[in-house]
Amino acid sequence: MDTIFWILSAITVIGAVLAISLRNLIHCVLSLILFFLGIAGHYFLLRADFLGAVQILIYIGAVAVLMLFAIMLTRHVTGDEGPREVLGGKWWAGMGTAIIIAGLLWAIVRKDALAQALPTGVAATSVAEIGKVLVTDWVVPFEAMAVLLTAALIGAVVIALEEIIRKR
Amino acid sequence: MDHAEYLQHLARQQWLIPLFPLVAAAIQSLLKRPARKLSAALTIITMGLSCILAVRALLATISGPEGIHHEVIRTVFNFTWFKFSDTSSLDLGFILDPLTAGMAMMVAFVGFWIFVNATGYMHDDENFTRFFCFLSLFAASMLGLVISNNLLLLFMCWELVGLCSYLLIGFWYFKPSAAAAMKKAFITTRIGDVGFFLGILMLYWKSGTLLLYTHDPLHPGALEQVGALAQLSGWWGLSVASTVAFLLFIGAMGKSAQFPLHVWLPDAMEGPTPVSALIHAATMVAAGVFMVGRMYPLFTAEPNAWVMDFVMWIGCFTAVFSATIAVAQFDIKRVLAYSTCSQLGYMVMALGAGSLAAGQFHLLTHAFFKALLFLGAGCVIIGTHHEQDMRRMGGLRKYMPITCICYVIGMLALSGFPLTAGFFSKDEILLATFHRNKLAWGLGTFAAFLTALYMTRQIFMVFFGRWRGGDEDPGHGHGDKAHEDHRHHEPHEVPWNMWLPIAVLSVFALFMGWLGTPWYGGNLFQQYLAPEEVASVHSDLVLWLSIGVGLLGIVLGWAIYGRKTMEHATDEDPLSTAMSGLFTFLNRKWYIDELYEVTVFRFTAACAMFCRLFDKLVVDGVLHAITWGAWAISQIFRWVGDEFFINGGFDSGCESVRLGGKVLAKLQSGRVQNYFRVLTLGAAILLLVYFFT
Amino acid sequence: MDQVYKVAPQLLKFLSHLLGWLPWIGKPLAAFLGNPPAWLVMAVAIAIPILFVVAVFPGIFAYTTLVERKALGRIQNRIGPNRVGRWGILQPIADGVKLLTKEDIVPRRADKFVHFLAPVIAVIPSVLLFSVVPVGAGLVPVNLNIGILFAFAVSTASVLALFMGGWASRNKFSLLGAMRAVAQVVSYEVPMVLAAVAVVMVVGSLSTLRIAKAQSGGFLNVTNWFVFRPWGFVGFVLFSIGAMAESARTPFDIPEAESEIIAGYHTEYSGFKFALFQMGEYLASIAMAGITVTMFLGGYNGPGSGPGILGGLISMCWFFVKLAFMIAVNIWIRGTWPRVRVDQLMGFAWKVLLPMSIVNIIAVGFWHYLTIRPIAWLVTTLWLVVWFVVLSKLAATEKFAPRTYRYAS
Amino acid sequence: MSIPLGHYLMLSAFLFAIGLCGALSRKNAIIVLIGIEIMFNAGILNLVAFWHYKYFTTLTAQMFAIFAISIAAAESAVGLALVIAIYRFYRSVDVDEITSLKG
Repeated sequence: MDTIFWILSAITVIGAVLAISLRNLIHCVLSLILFFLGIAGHYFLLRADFLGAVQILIYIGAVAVLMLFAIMLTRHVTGDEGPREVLGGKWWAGMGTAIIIAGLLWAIVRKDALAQALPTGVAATSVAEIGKVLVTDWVVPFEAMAVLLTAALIGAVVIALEEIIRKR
Repeated sequence: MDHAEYLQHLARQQWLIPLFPLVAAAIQSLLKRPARKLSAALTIITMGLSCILAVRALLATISGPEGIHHEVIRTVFNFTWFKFSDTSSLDLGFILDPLTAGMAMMVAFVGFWIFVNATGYMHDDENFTRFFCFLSLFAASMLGLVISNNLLLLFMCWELVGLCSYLLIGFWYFKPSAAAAMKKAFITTRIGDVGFFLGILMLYWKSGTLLLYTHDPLHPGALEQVGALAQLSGWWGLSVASTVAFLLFIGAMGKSAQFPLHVWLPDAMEGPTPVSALIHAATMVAAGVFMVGRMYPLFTAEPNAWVMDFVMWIGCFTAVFSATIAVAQFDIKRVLAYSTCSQLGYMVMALGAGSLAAGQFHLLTHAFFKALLFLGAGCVIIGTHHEQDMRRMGGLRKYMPITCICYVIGMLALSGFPLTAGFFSKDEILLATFHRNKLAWGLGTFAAFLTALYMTRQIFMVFFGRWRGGDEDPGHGHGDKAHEDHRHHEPHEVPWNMWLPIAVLSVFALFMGWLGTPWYGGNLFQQYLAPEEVASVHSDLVLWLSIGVGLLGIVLGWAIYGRKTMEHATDEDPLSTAMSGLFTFLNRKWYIDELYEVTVFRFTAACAMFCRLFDKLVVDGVLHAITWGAWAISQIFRWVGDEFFINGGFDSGCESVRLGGKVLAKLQSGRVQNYFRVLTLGAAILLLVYFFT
Repeated sequence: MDQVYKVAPQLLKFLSHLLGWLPWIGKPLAAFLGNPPAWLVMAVAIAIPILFVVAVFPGIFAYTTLVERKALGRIQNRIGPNRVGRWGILQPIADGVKLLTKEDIVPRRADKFVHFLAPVIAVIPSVLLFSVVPVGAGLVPVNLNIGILFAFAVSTASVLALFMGGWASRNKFSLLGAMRAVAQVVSYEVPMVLAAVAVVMVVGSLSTLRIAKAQSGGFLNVTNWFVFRPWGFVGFVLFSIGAMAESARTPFDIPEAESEIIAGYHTEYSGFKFALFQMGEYLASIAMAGITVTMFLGGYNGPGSGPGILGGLISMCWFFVKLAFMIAVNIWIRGTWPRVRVDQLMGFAWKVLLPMSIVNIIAVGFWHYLTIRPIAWLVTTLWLVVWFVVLSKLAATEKFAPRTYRYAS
Repeated sequence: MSIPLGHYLMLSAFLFAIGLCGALSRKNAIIVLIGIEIMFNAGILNLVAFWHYKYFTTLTAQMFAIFAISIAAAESAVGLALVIAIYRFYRSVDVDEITSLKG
């Protein structure tokens, strides 16, 4: 199990690093997919099966595909006229801040006694339970989420359609 | 379920009464313009449902299984809206007591018939759906106001009522006069609302709650603490209770159009006539009087405070003042508008004289016959193709018989003709005032005389004599220019959905007063609403005098206007020929608007002028003096030498400021990522702080 | 898995009996296998389903191509392949050899890495799909409690392969095909998932095994199949259409429409990469057929199926018979239907299938709460029929009428 | 499993930093969005890890994760629509060139 953790972590970190550093946008998104897969693997490892499946379904099936579409709609189709820089002109700013943040988080995590905790038990959550909780205890956030998603959907369509409407 | 539980159940369901129109308004706001029938049906049906609920509540407060109640049945249902902390929370509540039940029934019932009439009146309007949406919202907010057991909830609905009146008065917002009227109504009532809000704040500050009744000795409601509040001393030499009452009354003055703040009400005639009916009878102006009635314990808490006298005199003055104006108006709706002002003055006077029952009773009866009169006026306006000038009417008796009969009934009720609704309620008021203050009573009686006079004048001008609609324009008429081509058409009777409401209302205008007669074992209405009040001692003088002046007014009106009716639209008013100066004075509404123009407006302008002068003379003078001094000193310095320091210093100072501005402007780079970077740095600093502490 | 754990030692024992006859190595091997260590049992238990999936389904794929070619030939009044072996029975092997030995051409300006990766990725989700298809009573490679969700999650990943292939080829037809494929798959995914939701609502579980089990019983193990319920029938139709579109088969094969964009996203593929793409597509189509069978056609249930060795074998037979039936129907539709036009395709998914699937979910609600069966039947059927009529009226943009001849008659 | 909770926390901290770096330093708006998605995922991973190690008896953390994923999906949909709209207007998705709000 430990090995699996290290492999998955390597996949996620490599995927993430590639996703933000590659020149070609499509390659970036493909690495992002690798990253998403690693995260999904982590969820399976942590016994959150449902979340893992949801991660794949939503992130790979929807978000990544959406990004590919966005790239297709905003770049020349072949996509190779990507940014000339590997990391943008102000890479040092981003890098520096990120390193500071990572270092600080790392230090805080190290210092905290909680970090040494090992799993005290294993919980296998069934989907049925999640479903039940979703429509009883969490029904209001659930409905709110439904409204939010609908609003986001309509909003996205309207934003993207704007020009066509103006032309009419 | 025993009766107490049933009442509790009803109180818990009070919110359903405003809910129906509110839902209707919500649905209508989504409807498309052509959905006229659906919209009207929604409004009317939901109002009918509310009316049924209101009647159910009313019946439960009147009698239980043991027969008629002999004390006030007051049931409340309170709940926590949200908590500020563990100890303090904001509670809202609904109330069911005779005041609420009677008022809700009146609002729902009268509103229902007004809505029916509006389907006819607005038949040709293209914004029919919007109109009914506003109407529903108006009714909902008024019903919400009536049932609320919390001053804040009441205030919210109060403001909603104001908003709806704003929207509806300006419904034809493309007319400049309507746009001006809507603003005027909103701003004038807002002046009163300042007082109201101060009153609410003070009440919350002193009593710690905004709930009116709780029936809980541990957490008494605001009105259950009046005894304690009357002991605390407030402002202007009053107790807290009276101070709050005074502040609240200022709000009521704005809403119920009492004397200094009455100016919006006549201008509100710019709205469609059903709106006028709604504002004048059931909702807007009634809200003020109702609120005073609701908070009445505060007013009576300190028996010898001047607040009650203030209330009475304001009411009394408004009653006489508006009645005199009404005598000299030519616009059919404007006469009614001033008459409303005057009748509201009556109600306020009754409240000030210490009789809650009389004031509220007049509020109820007045609602019926004033709605009747306004809807009748609407019928006349429709029947004469949008003519509002009474000089261009006449002889409508022959063309519009049903409207004429109903209108005459409404006029008799308003004039206090014996045995009609207005007679009994007005009599109660005069009786109560008689025992309080003889002068106020005298003025009230005079106002009653004037009421009879101007109503008779109106009847004779509108319904009798010759049809003058074909005549040329009398000059300053208020006719709608858009309907110029309808001018020469004959008037006609209105369709059934317009005359049916006034017919129904006229039945009530005739017989409703019998609830309040003192003749069979005491005043039923007073026993229902305020049994603890001591009934005013009956006085033959008051009774006969009020009958007398009413009849006198009618006879005089007949003598002046009926014996020889107007022949032409250009004819002068007989009163005008007799007393032209006075008549013009009254016709111009005592020059109140002009007075405001020369006082309030001038005062504001003068203040501004003064400020400008102050700025110019004092501030600038001081500055100039300083400058001259500085110049002199600098001359000295210059002559002393050291030009280098001063010049150089100033230059570099300016330069550094400019540079600083430039640098700071760079922060606003318009680049998202820069902001993001700063944000991240901030987060990093926070983390650092967390790490080292 | 549990069953496999039971089977694995027996299999090993059987092997030990077999191998016991070998000279000088036989005895110790037999002893070792007769009393195997735990890791061996586990390894065998894990290997069995993998071997099964890897061996059986590609075999089915190979012969599906043959059957398809033959059947299409017959539909088009040809004979079809008949040269390699009797009735062309060795044709798939010949095809495989040919494709393996062909030159692998990569366009010069193509993105080589992605170009290589795409066909590999195309196969993986298709094979993974089989891991949740129960092929017999209690026989499922992996009994996940989120089986159906897993299947959908995995099948979405196949979009990526199409996209990568189309994009990496640096060819406008490829890219057009890829864009079409992505749009189509994403759109048809939605009604398909919603059609599956109806079944999940009734069964109360996402596990494919539980879903199959819920359809057993009734007359001859047949009458409880979900396809024999009003909502199940509608769901079956919706799901089949969605599955067909998802695996880009005619009439939904516009991503690779020959007459418009050559071969779509795999225009620039040749040799074994092309074979992998084909394989991925066919495997996905077969796996989707398997899931359709599991969800609506009773899965492995049929007369005689049940627990135990014999019942299990019969149930396996039933499953594969049904799978063959679905494949045959697919081929039949492919041979007889014209291609959907590209503008009609999306409209059909969003304006007909999506509302219909939501209506179907509501129908399941009726079915659940109306406990008196005849009434439930009546209400759900009426509800679905009314909506079907309404939606088809709304969706019809053109009126169909007998053709009128202007000059000929 | 002998991996302590801290490993997961550190992993998610690193991922967060990587996403941050991408969002801060790249010019392309889509890569900025990618960075934000990475940060989102790091956060959710944290939630799930805490759930597994500490609060596995309740479903609250999973609910949070589900809602967070949904919100992230909505966010990316709107964000990408904005990117497309911006591209139509500026003919560029370079965040350094979109400076109409410069003060």
